[in-house]
Amino acid sequence: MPAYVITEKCDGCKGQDKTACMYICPNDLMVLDKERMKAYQRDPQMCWECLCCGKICPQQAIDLRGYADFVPMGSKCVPLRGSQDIMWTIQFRDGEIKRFKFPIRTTPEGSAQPDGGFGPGKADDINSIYLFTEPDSTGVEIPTLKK
Amino acid sequence: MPAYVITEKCDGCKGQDKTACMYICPNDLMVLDKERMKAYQRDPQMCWECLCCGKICPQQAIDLRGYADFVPMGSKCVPLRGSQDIMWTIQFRDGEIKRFKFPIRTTPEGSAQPDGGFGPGKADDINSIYLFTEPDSTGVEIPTLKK
Amino acid sequence: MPVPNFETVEVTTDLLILGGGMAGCGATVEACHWAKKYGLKVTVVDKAALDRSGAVAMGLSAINLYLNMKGGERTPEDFVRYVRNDLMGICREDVVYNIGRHVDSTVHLFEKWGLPIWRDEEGKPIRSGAWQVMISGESYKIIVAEAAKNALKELGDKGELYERVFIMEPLLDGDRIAGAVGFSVREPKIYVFKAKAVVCNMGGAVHVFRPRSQGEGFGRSWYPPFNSGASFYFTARAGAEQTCQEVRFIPVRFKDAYGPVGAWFLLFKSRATNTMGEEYTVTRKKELEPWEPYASAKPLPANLRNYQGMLEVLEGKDPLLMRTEEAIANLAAAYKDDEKAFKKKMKQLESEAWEDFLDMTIAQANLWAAMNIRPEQSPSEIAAAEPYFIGSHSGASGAWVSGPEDVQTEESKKDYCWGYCNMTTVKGLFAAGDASGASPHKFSSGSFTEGRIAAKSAIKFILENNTQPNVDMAKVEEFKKWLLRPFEIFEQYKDYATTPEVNPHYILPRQYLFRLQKIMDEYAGGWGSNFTTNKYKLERALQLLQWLKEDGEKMIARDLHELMRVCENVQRTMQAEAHVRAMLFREETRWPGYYFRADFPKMDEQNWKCFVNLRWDPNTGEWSVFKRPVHNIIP
Amino acid sequence: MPVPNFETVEVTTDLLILGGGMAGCGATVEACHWAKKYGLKVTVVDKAALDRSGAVAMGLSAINLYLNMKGGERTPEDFVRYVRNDLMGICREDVVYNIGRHVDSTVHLFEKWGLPIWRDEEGKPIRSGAWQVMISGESYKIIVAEAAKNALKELGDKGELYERVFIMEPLLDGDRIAGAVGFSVREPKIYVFKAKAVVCNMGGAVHVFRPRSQGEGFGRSWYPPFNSGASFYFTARAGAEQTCQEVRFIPVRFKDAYGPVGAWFLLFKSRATNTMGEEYTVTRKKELEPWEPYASAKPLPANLRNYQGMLEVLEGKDPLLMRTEEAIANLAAAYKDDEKAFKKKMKQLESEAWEDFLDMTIAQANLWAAMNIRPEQSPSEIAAAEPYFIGSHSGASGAWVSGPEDVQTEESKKDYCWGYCNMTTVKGLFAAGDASGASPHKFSSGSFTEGRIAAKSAIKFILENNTQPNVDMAKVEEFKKWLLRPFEIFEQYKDYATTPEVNPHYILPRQYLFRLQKIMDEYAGGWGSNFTTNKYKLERALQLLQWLKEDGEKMIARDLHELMRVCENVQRTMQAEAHVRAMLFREETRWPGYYFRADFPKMDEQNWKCFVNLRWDPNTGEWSVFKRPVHNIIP
Ligand SMILES: Cc1cc2c(cc1C)N(S(=O)(=O)O)[C@@H]1C(=O)NC(=O)N=C1N2C[C@H](O)[C@H](O)[C@H](O)COP(=O)(O)OP(=O)(O)OC[C@H]1O[C@@H](n2cnc3c(N)ncnc32)[C@H](O)[C@@H]1O
Ligand SMILES: Cc1cc2c(cc1C)N(S(=O)(=O)O)[C@@H]1C(=O)NC(=O)N=C1N2C[C@H](O)[C@H](O)[C@H](O)COP(=O)(O)OP(=O)(O)OC[C@H]1O[C@@H](n2cnc3c(N)ncnc32)[C@H](O)[C@@H]1O
Ligand SMILES: Nc1ncnc2c1ncn2[C@@H]1O[C@H](COP(=O)(O)O)[C@@H](O)[C@H]1O
Ligand SMILES: Nc1ncnc2c1ncn2[C@@H]1O[C@H](COP(=O)(O)O)[C@@H](O)[C@H]1O
Ligand SMILES: Nc1ncnc2c1ncn2[C@@H]1O[C@H](COP(=O)(O)O)[C@@H](O)[C@H]1O
Ligand code: SF4
Ligand code: SF4
Ligand code: SF4
Ligand code: SF4
Ligand code: NA
Repeated sequence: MPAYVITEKCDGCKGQDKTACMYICPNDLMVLDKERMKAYQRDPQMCWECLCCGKICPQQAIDLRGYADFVPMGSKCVPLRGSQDIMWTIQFRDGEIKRFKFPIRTTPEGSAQPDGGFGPGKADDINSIYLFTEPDSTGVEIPTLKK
Repeated sequence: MPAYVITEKCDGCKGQDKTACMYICPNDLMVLDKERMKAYQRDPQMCWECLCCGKICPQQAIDLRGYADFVPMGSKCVPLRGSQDIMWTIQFRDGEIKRFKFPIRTTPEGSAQPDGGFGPGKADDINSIYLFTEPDSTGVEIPTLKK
Repeated sequence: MPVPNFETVEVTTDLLILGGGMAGCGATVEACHWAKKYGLKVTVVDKAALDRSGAVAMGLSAINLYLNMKGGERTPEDFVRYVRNDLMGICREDVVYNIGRHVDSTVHLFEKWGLPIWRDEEGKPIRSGAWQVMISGESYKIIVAEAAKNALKELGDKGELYERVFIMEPLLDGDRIAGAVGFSVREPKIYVFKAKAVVCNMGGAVHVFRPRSQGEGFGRSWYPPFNSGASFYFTARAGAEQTCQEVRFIPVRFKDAYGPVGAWFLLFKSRATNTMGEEYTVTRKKELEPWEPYASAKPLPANLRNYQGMLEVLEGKDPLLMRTEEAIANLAAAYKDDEKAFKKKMKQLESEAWEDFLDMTIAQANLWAAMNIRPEQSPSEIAAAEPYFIGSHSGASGAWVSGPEDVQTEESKKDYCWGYCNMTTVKGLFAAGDASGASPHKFSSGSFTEGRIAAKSAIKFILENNTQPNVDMAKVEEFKKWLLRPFEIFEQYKDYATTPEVNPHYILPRQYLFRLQKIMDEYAGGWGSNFTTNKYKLERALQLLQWLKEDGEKMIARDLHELMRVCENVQRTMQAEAHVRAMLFREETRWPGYYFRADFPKMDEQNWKCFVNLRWDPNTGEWSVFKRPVHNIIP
Repeated sequence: MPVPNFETVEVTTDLLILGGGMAGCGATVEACHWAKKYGLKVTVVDKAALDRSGAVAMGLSAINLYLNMKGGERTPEDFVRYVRNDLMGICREDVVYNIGRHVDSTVHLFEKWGLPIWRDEEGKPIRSGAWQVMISGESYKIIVAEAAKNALKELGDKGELYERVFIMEPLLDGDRIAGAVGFSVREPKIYVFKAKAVVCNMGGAVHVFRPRSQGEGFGRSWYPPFNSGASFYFTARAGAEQTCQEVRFIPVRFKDAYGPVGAWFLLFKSRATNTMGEEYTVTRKKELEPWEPYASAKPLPANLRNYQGMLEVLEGKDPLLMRTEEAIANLAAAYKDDEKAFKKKMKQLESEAWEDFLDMTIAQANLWAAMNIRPEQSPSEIAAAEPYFIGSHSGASGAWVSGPEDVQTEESKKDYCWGYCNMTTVKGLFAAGDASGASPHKFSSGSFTEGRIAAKSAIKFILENNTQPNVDMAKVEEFKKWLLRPFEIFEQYKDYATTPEVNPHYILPRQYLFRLQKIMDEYAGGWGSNFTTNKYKLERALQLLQWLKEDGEKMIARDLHELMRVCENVQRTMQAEAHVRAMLFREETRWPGYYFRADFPKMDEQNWKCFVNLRWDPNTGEWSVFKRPVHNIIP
């Protein structure tokens, strides 16, 4: 189900320098057509259907249409990603709809501190076997080979 | 090696109603771009590489480029089809060139008479087993099941 | 193009010939003779230009069926025995016999028309094999089409040819054929052909299974990609009974470019070996025991040769190699002591080798050149291609037709003969060439011959049923509506999404085709699953095909060319479904090199030495699958 | 776009981190700490945006490596024994041990950063298997990238991040790495990074082999299509020795959409059966005898599980079925007597089943919906995918790196340890994650950990080799010329023919890729040849790859995005060639479910219980392939 852009919904990220979908696609597939101010997917055959684009789009303008090679038509998997959870709406070919909600993170966005609050650990010696934050982050002494 | 049209050589069959290549392609792949007065191959993935187009082109404007999937580049198979013979120029990847000439018909173009000169044969009875020109064209009596 | 404003063109005729390939040209030449005699009108329709349409568009390098009864070489009985063995006991001996006894006439006509048949110094045709003669056949189709077109000309305005008209649906008047509908791929016109009898020869079906090359090489099928199962679809949609729909043909071919192997095995007497130099038809003789007595026949049935090669592949001893270098050396060996003669012979053999491909598979010649392969120096890889539906070569799928009255036994008569020769089970509808089943190995010459047989028979039918059947114009309107839908869907939804090929509201014909082929490859025994299937897979295939058909209603067309692709896909899908149903029904493995039912790995003569026939009911849309007896007519 | 007018941007740094995936983010977090301490500069470069780059872009549903030493669950020694068995005796025990002892630290950091790890009521992490813990990992990569970016921020202007810069070639100063060159896919800029040390973590290689879906589904690889072998290419082009290049990984996955199976086998305790209901890992136990003692290990090595499934396919008893309906029923059975509890349990299981795919393979969830599959009601088909090169999962290909000094025996030391931990055989060039070989089963957490190890070690290297190596700008000019060629060829020839994609003077990157994949599939043991190869095929592959490389000089680019495709193809091709050479060298079959050397069908402990290493010489362009000993370090 390569990602596609719903014409009506896309506003080209309001003419910003780079659009959210272009910014995020790990395979560099999203492009802004500056004349129309609409994004488009330039190479469906290379789409991983990771939906990184869809999750980030502020307009909910991106959807998936299952790979034509092997996916019967008519289903949908639509995410709504918040700051703590993601909510999925799944539509079956036969019309049934299911919804699922899963947590995505336990901390506020942006708050990840490199040392995780463990502090630098014994990492003052570049020659030691300790990595940054160890052994505090490990919770036990770092073992070595018993010879 | 889908067929392609060499831009410079094609003259759009001089603006005739239908071009030779459009007329002949058994898979309906050749199209005349009326603005440029140049033909183009519209769907390389469906080309049989039969070269019907190339053999008929009055301008020698059609060539083959071996299927990108599996044909190393650089070879050529160029026909020159006359009224009695066809002459092939084969160019190997390594540069060697070979030429072959084969007969294509033993009679003048247009001369094929349906009865082949055998006459109608015994084909006066719609209920008989004889086909038109038989048994003269067969050269022997038409056998039936020995019961 | 926007939604086309189709004009409806009505054409009324006596005999309608659908397809102007080998069988269609045969039908035309024959029909014109009788039509002239009886004042009837003949109309020929083809999706392409007759000069280069169908399987022989590129040319051929051999005529694969010639008896030379005149020269005392073979008899129709010999031919029946050969075909029967090659198809593991199952063929319509009456139909095969009939083609055999008439084919020499056809070949002699070809030669008169100008087809260069190779002859030796005494004028004897140069045979490659027992049934085959070599030709310089680059212009084979042009020559044959010329005779057909000249025949039509002799009818004046009672001889009509429509090229670039794609035929889709049959028109019926009760249980009798009434004509056909199609459309022009050049102008927005729907054609309604009304006829008293119809001969269907629109070739076999290609691109039902996934080909080995999936990118640009997709078009490089061995059999032409433009034969999309129109014959099957047309006759089946008319309700005609079908036979041998499980008997696909899998050709072993030069790898990738699909150059045929016949000339190499027969003319050049080449061996094929695995990578260890073993000649697998010799080393794997014992593995064919479950398929006796056919495994002891000479020549070994094509599917069993395939099977032996496939066993090599399963064991990883492939690629199989056509030992062209060895074969040429052997043939030139006799001239070794005379340097000049040797050189001349080598030149001749080289030229023959190249002509074989340049006459019928240019892509293979180009692949040789691209890979610096010189056949006198190095071997070439060969491999099993993908499955094809082609009743004229070494497969047998096609319509169930009435056989000749004089070639029946007491028992065969009631099952095989219901009046007009080569008439299907639908009144007035005839089939020939790839369209007609259970009579393989007719090839180009036999197909032309069968076209003649069918046409003569159709004229007889017209004379004895000389009324113009009624055509229900409501059906035509329905068809028109159906043809417009692909354009309308596109117009309605094209702006919905910004990437034209990804849209939840429609599917492109090429995308549909990929989906069809993947289903067939994986569930119905394509190359990707080692030509192996089982009940689970076949039933799953039916489910997947059902969804595909539903989604097919969302195929779009943006011009008439693409509309043709939509229709071709619909044809292929029905062929696919028939194939799956037939394989599912036959609970044995009879043609192991064509397909393997892993859950019934053995042949079962007791229960399955019979035809598997099927029929789609135009009134209910239901399929039925059933057995028909094999009658032994020729000892 | 016309031929771009590339601007050359020079960036001088101390530590250059190539790739900001799992290992790259680990390297960044670690490096920043030490860089701050020593006043060094750290530069991170990625072709994409760190938030969603690499294999974890979509998220993951499990952390597949966690020892929980703190909780007393597993030791690094256990881990080595597990990995060693799973890879049929062949792994770098020192490197594996090193990752194992540090991985818990990483996982604990992840959790602190906000990654939701499933925990039971007592707070114990919920394990699916012995090594795996379940997570709600939709935002896994975002969280990890956040930590890395925050770490860079702490360096002020000594922490730099370049996104959308594609890295291609290494720069060398004699036998020491000096930096890297690449280009922006957004603006016409060539980047020259000059560094004292480089950590390479640009992931594994996908799309070297033909995927099962060839149309639109081409992009649906299990591993991401945007990992094109940059790590292999970069380190190999620098002259770094490579190991286990024959040890591809073939994942068994849910059919077509490639949903992973781990959660089903481990968390849901599902069985997989053939269509006859037979559990093939049980019924085919005996067939593994040639691969003892590894075949008796628990868990059974991944490749042997694959192999048993492949035998089912060869016999036509497939598709294999993941019995999700049975597994869920079993898990819910305990609640049967309490209707409410049962319903609740069923809801929970259903939700977990969907989350598994929605967290990391949305396409599979969509396929379920499209096929009306509800896992609690019906089983799903599973199948072996195509081969991948990925040293972090269950394959082992990657650079040969120096191991930790304290984890060596007397014998191992001289072969495995040449100074800096995770340094390749090129001075100053380090590798981690998929880039580093012979240490599989590290997965996301282990890759991050290895990145940390490599980064710390690289900082140490910089401190001890604190000079800026010389960069030969002539090499940069050469690279620029090479980058311009695809544009120039297009400009020169674009008007030669009227169909843009068929032109004798050039080849499109997508066409090239199809050709590469067909070669690999057919000659190097892809799915299309039942993962089987032999000497003939491998040698033929080398010839075909040689021609491909020559023709690769005719690839065109019409914009920077397409230029990236050109470069990716060149990377994949070198990976392909290394793979073929390694398989050709190893004359045995050790990992039968990964590939089968049909000409050496057995394992040969005597001669081949060793690493196959290879090296491409940057000076001569020659390959050498050779053995390296396997040292047993952990009892
Ligand atoms: C493709 C091919 C075929 C052969 C071979 C090599 C190759 C590379 N070999 S070797 O391998 O053994 O080498 C042969 C050989 O050397 N010698 C031989 O005698 N026969 C060979 N064949 C087989 C014969 O060609 C075959 O048996 C006959 O051609 C069959 O005749 P027929 O059944 O008439 O099919 P056709 O393809 O010729 O004609 C079909 C016509 O129908 C038209 N058509 C199709 N759909 C239509 C539609 N919807 N509407 C309107 N028209 C619509 C087509 O345009 C065509 O005109
Ligand atoms: C795709 C995938 C992967 C996994 C799984 C399921 C699926 C669907 N499963 S399960 O199957 O078991 O279910 C896992 C799981 O649940 N749990 C787990 O721990 N690991 C799993 N993996 C494996 C891990 O993801 C894997 O081990 C690690 O990610 C490996 O880390 P690393 O070696 O760093 O690779 P990367 O892909 O994360 O990052 C590579 C980076 O390099 C960049 N890059 C690449 N080429 C570049 C170039 N030329 N120039 C510049 N940058 C350039 C990339 O953009 C990326 O940032
Ligand atoms: N090995 C063989 N033995 C006998 N006949 C063959 C063999 N190979 C091909 N033929 C016949 O040669 C003709 C052309 O074959 P092909 O090139 O395979 O289409 C057909 O009549 C085949 O049946
Ligand atoms: N596959 C198809 N499905 C439905 N209609 C078709 C199909 N192919 C052609 N048609 C045309 O559409 C009309 C309606 O078809 P049906 O619904 O099958 O009666 C028929 O009369 C046909 O002319
Ligand atoms: N049948 C199995 N037995 C043991 N471990 C498995 C099995 N299947 C998958 N795994 C492990 O589960 C994790 C995820 O596997 P996968 O989903 O196949 O990538 C990896 O650590 C695998 O090694
Ligand atoms: S992120 Fe959404 S709104 Fe912004 S350009 Fe992309 S599709 Fe349009
Ligand atoms: S689904 Fe993923 S690969 Fe496809 S366009 Fe969106 S971000 Fe790119
Ligand atoms: S036949 Fe030749 S000259 Fe005529 S339009 Fe076609 S390519 Fe051009
Ligand atoms: S080579 Fe044949 S199929 Fe291809 S364009 Fe020319 S005529 Fe058409
Ligand atoms: Na296969």
